[in-house]
Amino acid sequence: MVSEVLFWIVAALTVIPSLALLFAKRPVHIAMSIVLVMVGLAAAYVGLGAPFLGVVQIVVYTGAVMMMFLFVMMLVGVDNAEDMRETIKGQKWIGFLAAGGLGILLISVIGDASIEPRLTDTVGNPEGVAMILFSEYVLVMEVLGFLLITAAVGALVLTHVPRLTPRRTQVELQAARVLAGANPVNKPMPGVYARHNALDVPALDPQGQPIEESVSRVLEIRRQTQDGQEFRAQLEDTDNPDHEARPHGAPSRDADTRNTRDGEEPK
Amino acid sequence: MNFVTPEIAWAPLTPILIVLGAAAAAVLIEAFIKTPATRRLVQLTVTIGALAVALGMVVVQWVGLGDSAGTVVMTGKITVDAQSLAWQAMLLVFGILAALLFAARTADGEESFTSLGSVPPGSTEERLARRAGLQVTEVYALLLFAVGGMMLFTCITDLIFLFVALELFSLPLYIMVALARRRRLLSQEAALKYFLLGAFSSAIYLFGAALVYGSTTQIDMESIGIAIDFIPSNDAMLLAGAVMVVVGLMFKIGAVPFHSWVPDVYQGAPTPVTAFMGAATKAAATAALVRVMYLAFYPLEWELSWMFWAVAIASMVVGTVVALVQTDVKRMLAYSAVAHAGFILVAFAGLTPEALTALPFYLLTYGLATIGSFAVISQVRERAEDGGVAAEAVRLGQWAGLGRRSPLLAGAMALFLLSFAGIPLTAGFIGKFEVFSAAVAGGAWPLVLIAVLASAVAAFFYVRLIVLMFFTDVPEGAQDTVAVENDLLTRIVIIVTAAATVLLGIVPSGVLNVLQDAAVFLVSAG
Amino acid sequence: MQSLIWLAIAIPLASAAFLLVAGKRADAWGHWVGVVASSAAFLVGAGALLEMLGQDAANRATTLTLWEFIPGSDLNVNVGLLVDPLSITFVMLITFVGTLIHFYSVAYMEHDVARRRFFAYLNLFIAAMLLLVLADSYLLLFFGWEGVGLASYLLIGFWNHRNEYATAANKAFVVNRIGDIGLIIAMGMMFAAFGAVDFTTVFAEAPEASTATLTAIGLALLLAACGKSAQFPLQSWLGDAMAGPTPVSALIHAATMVTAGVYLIVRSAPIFNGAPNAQLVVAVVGAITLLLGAFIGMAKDDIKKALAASTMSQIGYMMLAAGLGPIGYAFAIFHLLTHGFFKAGMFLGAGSVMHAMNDQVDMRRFGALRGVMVITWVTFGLGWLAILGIPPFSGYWSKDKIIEAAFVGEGWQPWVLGGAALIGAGLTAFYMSRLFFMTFHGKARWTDDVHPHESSPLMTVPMIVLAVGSAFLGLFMATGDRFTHFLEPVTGHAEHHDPVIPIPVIIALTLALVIVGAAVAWMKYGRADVPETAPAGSLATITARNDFFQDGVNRAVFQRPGQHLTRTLVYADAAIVDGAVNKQAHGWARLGEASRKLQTGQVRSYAATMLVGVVLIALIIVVGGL
Amino acid sequence: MTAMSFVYLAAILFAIGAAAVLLRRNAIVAFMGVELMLNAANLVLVAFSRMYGELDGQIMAFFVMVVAAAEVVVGLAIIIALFRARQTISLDEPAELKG
Repeated sequence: MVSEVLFWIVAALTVIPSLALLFAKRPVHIAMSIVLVMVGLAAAYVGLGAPFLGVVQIVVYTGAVMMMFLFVMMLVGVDNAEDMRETIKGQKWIGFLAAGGLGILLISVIGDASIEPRLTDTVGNPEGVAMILFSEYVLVMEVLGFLLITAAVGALVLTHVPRLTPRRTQVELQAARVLAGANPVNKPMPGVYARHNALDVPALDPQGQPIEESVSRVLEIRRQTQDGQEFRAQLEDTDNPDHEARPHGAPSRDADTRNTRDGEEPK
Repeated sequence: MNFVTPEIAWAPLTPILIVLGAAAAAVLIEAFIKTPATRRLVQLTVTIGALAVALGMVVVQWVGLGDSAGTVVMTGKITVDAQSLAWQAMLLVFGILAALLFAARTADGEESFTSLGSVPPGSTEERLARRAGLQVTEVYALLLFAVGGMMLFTCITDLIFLFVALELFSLPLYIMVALARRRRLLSQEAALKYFLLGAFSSAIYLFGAALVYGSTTQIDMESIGIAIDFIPSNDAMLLAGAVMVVVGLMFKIGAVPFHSWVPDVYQGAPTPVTAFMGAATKAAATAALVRVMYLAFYPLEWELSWMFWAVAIASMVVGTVVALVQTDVKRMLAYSAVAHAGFILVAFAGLTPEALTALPFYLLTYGLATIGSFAVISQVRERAEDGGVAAEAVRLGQWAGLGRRSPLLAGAMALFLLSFAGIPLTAGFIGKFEVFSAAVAGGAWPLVLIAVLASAVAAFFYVRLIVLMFFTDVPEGAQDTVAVENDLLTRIVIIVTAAATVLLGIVPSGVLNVLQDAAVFLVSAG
Repeated sequence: MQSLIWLAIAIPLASAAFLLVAGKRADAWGHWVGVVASSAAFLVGAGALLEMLGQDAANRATTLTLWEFIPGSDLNVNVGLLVDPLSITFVMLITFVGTLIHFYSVAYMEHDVARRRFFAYLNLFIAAMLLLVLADSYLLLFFGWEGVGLASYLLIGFWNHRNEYATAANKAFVVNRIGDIGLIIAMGMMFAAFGAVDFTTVFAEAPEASTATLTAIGLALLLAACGKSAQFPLQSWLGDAMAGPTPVSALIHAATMVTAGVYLIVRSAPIFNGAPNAQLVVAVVGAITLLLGAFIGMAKDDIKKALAASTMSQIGYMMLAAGLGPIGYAFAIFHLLTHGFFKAGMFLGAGSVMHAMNDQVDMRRFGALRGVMVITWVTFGLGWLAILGIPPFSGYWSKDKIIEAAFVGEGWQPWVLGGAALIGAGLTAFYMSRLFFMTFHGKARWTDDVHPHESSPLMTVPMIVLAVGSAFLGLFMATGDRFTHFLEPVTGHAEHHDPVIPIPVIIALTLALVIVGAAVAWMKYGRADVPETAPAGSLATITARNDFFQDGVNRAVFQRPGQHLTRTLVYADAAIVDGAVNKQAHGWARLGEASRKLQTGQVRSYAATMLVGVVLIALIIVVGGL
Repeated sequence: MTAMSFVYLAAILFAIGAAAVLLRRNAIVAFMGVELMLNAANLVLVAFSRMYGELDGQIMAFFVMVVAAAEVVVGLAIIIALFRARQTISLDEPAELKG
């Protein structure tokens, strides 16, 4: 005999969440409801004397299958709410009628059956299941192995993208970048020479001009950068009093250093 | 509880083990051979070799049978008897022919399968993959899994094991359907539909099996058959369960109203896959249905006969009538397949012993013509703007004047169509004759009458294609839009199937006599 | 050799397949393969004949079961061959004449690019025709029957790049299908009445069947025979069939295939013997056709069409004889045999003339060819004498017997049938002499560009052989009623009956009419000048020239309704092929369109279909099972 | 209360699962409906196994779980491939094969 309380708990725990399949909008909610159903079923199995199956149910369904569903949902966009309006004419009616008919039919045929429960104490235990599994059903087990291989191969064929372009070394990457006209040296960090360590302050070049691209593009798009000119002014004020004398666009200090390196005497 | 080492007669399972073992080996080959071209060659060799050796083993078993009906491999689970050996041999033949079609390439060196199944159609990655010469050689492994599953399907005597085997051959098919090289969006759509409906139907099958288990406490077919004798046959739960089990199998056969997947999947799948599943799935499902009906539900013959009549008539009528208005060759043949599902179910009337000969023969003739005709379809291609070969030319109009372009190819196609139509001197005629005689022996002559009428109407659309090929001129300005391929492997398949279709039409007695010996089930219990 | 007779079918069939598959490689020598295959079939047949002659007259029928077609059912259909005097006669005729024509064709088709294909079809024809005559059941005969139809279709349309030739081929095809329906119906009735279609069972049980059944079967068989043998009212295709190459006309449309109808009637003798009414219809059809053919022959200027009309008329004689019952069967076959020789010879002669005249067929542009084509003239002349029935040439021995037999009987029948046969003989003499004189005698009316010359030996030798046959075969066979006795085990022994007019009188009358006919022809076409364009002519001439408006009648009776039917079909077809929904498509198509809508492409609808199906079926079965 | 009541419960769950396949446009949700149907069948097997006091039903249910897991792998792979091509997993969207 089965505990009545257990039955009603299981019934509530399975039927109510499973209705989410029909009425909930967000797939994630549905998946979580189905997880509940699976747990409910696991409880039912334990109550029906199949503890091994109960555990397997939790491990396989809630642990693996439903999590896989959730993963795929995340891949395809986790918060897509479904528009519940029916697009196929009459489908809603047909669906409810057919499914309802199926339910009524099944319940009535089950009700019609006259099955006397045999009162035996044999309940499922892992040892008993294992005994039968590996004697009577050993062939099925082996075929299941092939089935799992097939599933794995299938999943790989349909989802695995191998490397299609050859992997490039750092040297090649660098060469390609230079060929494309990129700056060979590192970009300055934001705030360099600007006497500021905030991310939104552009670095200053040796002339003291702000380098706008040293600030993250994200900030730029959000218009959250500071004005570089402002920090330039600070520089002029404090550090380089004779800077004023140099007109805009005059030979930079860069040129000076190069000359120096070339061996000429600085002024 | 002491563990009893199971007694398994392994020998009769050798063909299946060879095929499944080769499938596992094929997966390993995928991992170890890197060059696609070499891999293709090795896979093809392994596949055909394994299937051929398995076929040889089946023949050895057959010869070894002698007067015995077969061997119980494992009580209540698998029984290899003459009937299942006949089906297995047929499936292996289909498998070999399909493997040849799988490996076929166009003049441009293009296969039927996409170069990479995981990237979106038309994307840069797809182009890169194509340029890199990638090939989905996993299809050979999948083919072997499918053939192995189908072979198991024919000899299993346990409803749950049957479910496992059903999935074992269905999963590879779902995947292969999605792998067409051209028109991949259609191919993926077909795979999704096939998968969803397939899973739906196997759930129905499973619930039915559970109900049958509930009402008989048995799950192996013979014990179910015996148990049914001891319970009132109007046990509603048993009947509902039996109906649901049969529905699951009829889905695979493609009978109305469980046929909706057939046209879409036949059209969308890569043509070699269509050829394979058109022939082999139907055969395997029929084999299983025969076993289920003759072993498990034999006592329910009267109750279930209504279902068989209704479904057979609906299939013949719907298949024929809708095929009349099709404009796509593959789709037309798909609806013809639905009609043929009806003809197959006709033979189940009365569950006569004659049907045990008629059905394998019918499925053999139908399968050969199916593989042959789809092989022909794979050879008729559209020509792209730049003169290269493009996708298959499946619009009916594109077949006009094919008889002028390629008389032999068109002639072979005409032969297959005539065989579908059941015209004398083709294998299809003998097949229909046998099936109808079996039904008449079962007392179902009104059903046979409808079947004969349906085949008469069906002849119209087959002949229409023949007329189109031979007596219609190529439309003006369309001379260069169709290219006829000339692939060696495909030609071999076409020649073999055409020769078999003619031979079975003229000298069927040899095969029929063999199948008459196969018309026995090994009944172990009772 | 009798047990190897299947080789006679298999060798040409294999050769045909080989030639079709071999492709261009075999263009240079393929035709010789065809010739060898045909000769081999002849040798096999000759061997079987010799073996048969060594046996007792009573034991000359051998049934050879090749294989079981469909084993293990109530309906035991086997594939077997029947070798008996009747079939071996046909085997000899087909292979002998066929082989000669193969040789002839090597030269005749020399300049045709598709010669290899031509020989493949010829071999196919030989195989199918042998299957037809050697079959031991109506079903197998039917396959041969369809096979010769196919070969004939392919050969008539051999030059199908010319539109009217393709049309001729289609016409022959359609008319033959009408005949085939007769054979199918006959087989269906045999199944219903006797439960079998093999000759042994059917003929054994025929005497017990009711007259009505036998009459119905007989009439259905007659319909089949009319289609194949171009008998009234299905004769119209034969003239057009002359579009095929001339060797084809000689082999298929003169010597062998068109006589298959006669074979069918004679083979079915046990059925017709029990159905006097059906026999009478056969005889009447024969009489009508023989006169009709003769009239048409008188007015045709196309040499091949005139010969075709003559063929029709001569087969009319055979049908008439076959309709007379046991006294006529042997003569029908006898005439068929002699006719096969002289008509094939004359067709080959006509081909030779056409070769010389740049493929012209208008006799009004011939004349005075005697001088330039001596061999052709002599061989054609022998054939001419034979068909006229001048003793001692072949035709006399066979045709005269038919006329005599036609006069046997009671009431109005002998007078009508005999009279028709008698008049036919006179008409035959006229139109054949007309043809002969217009072609070989009189003044040369050649167009400027032709330079007639004798044909090569490869063509003339077969003509000479056939001419020898035309001259002496009849005498040889008729001596001591040799042939009649040979056929007796099959056709049955005929009681001797006296005709209503004494035999010498019949012979005299016939000869007189023949001489008158020939003389008139000589006056009009031999001595007098023949205008180069046909005169307007009387109503009768026009009627005859237009085949008695047969085409018009056919058009009105068969073609129009048929066309409407096909046009609707074609229209529906076009609409469907073009993807447009055809508003007027008939029931099936509309039903199809409607059901097609159910296939919406929506997978959820499919699932709904399935689920509704499951629920309904389960509901019905569960409720029904309660 | 016997284990039979669980069979009724399974019938209801089976019907709900079937309805989800018919009514939900999201391929993943429809697929979860199929999973629910399989679980309902499992519940029937286990319930009968309890009623008959034998283990066969439990073992069958165990097989079904493994099969279902394999099926899920393939099904989700197909859905992902379709999503990559079409950027949607609606069942209504791919409907070019029809008629």
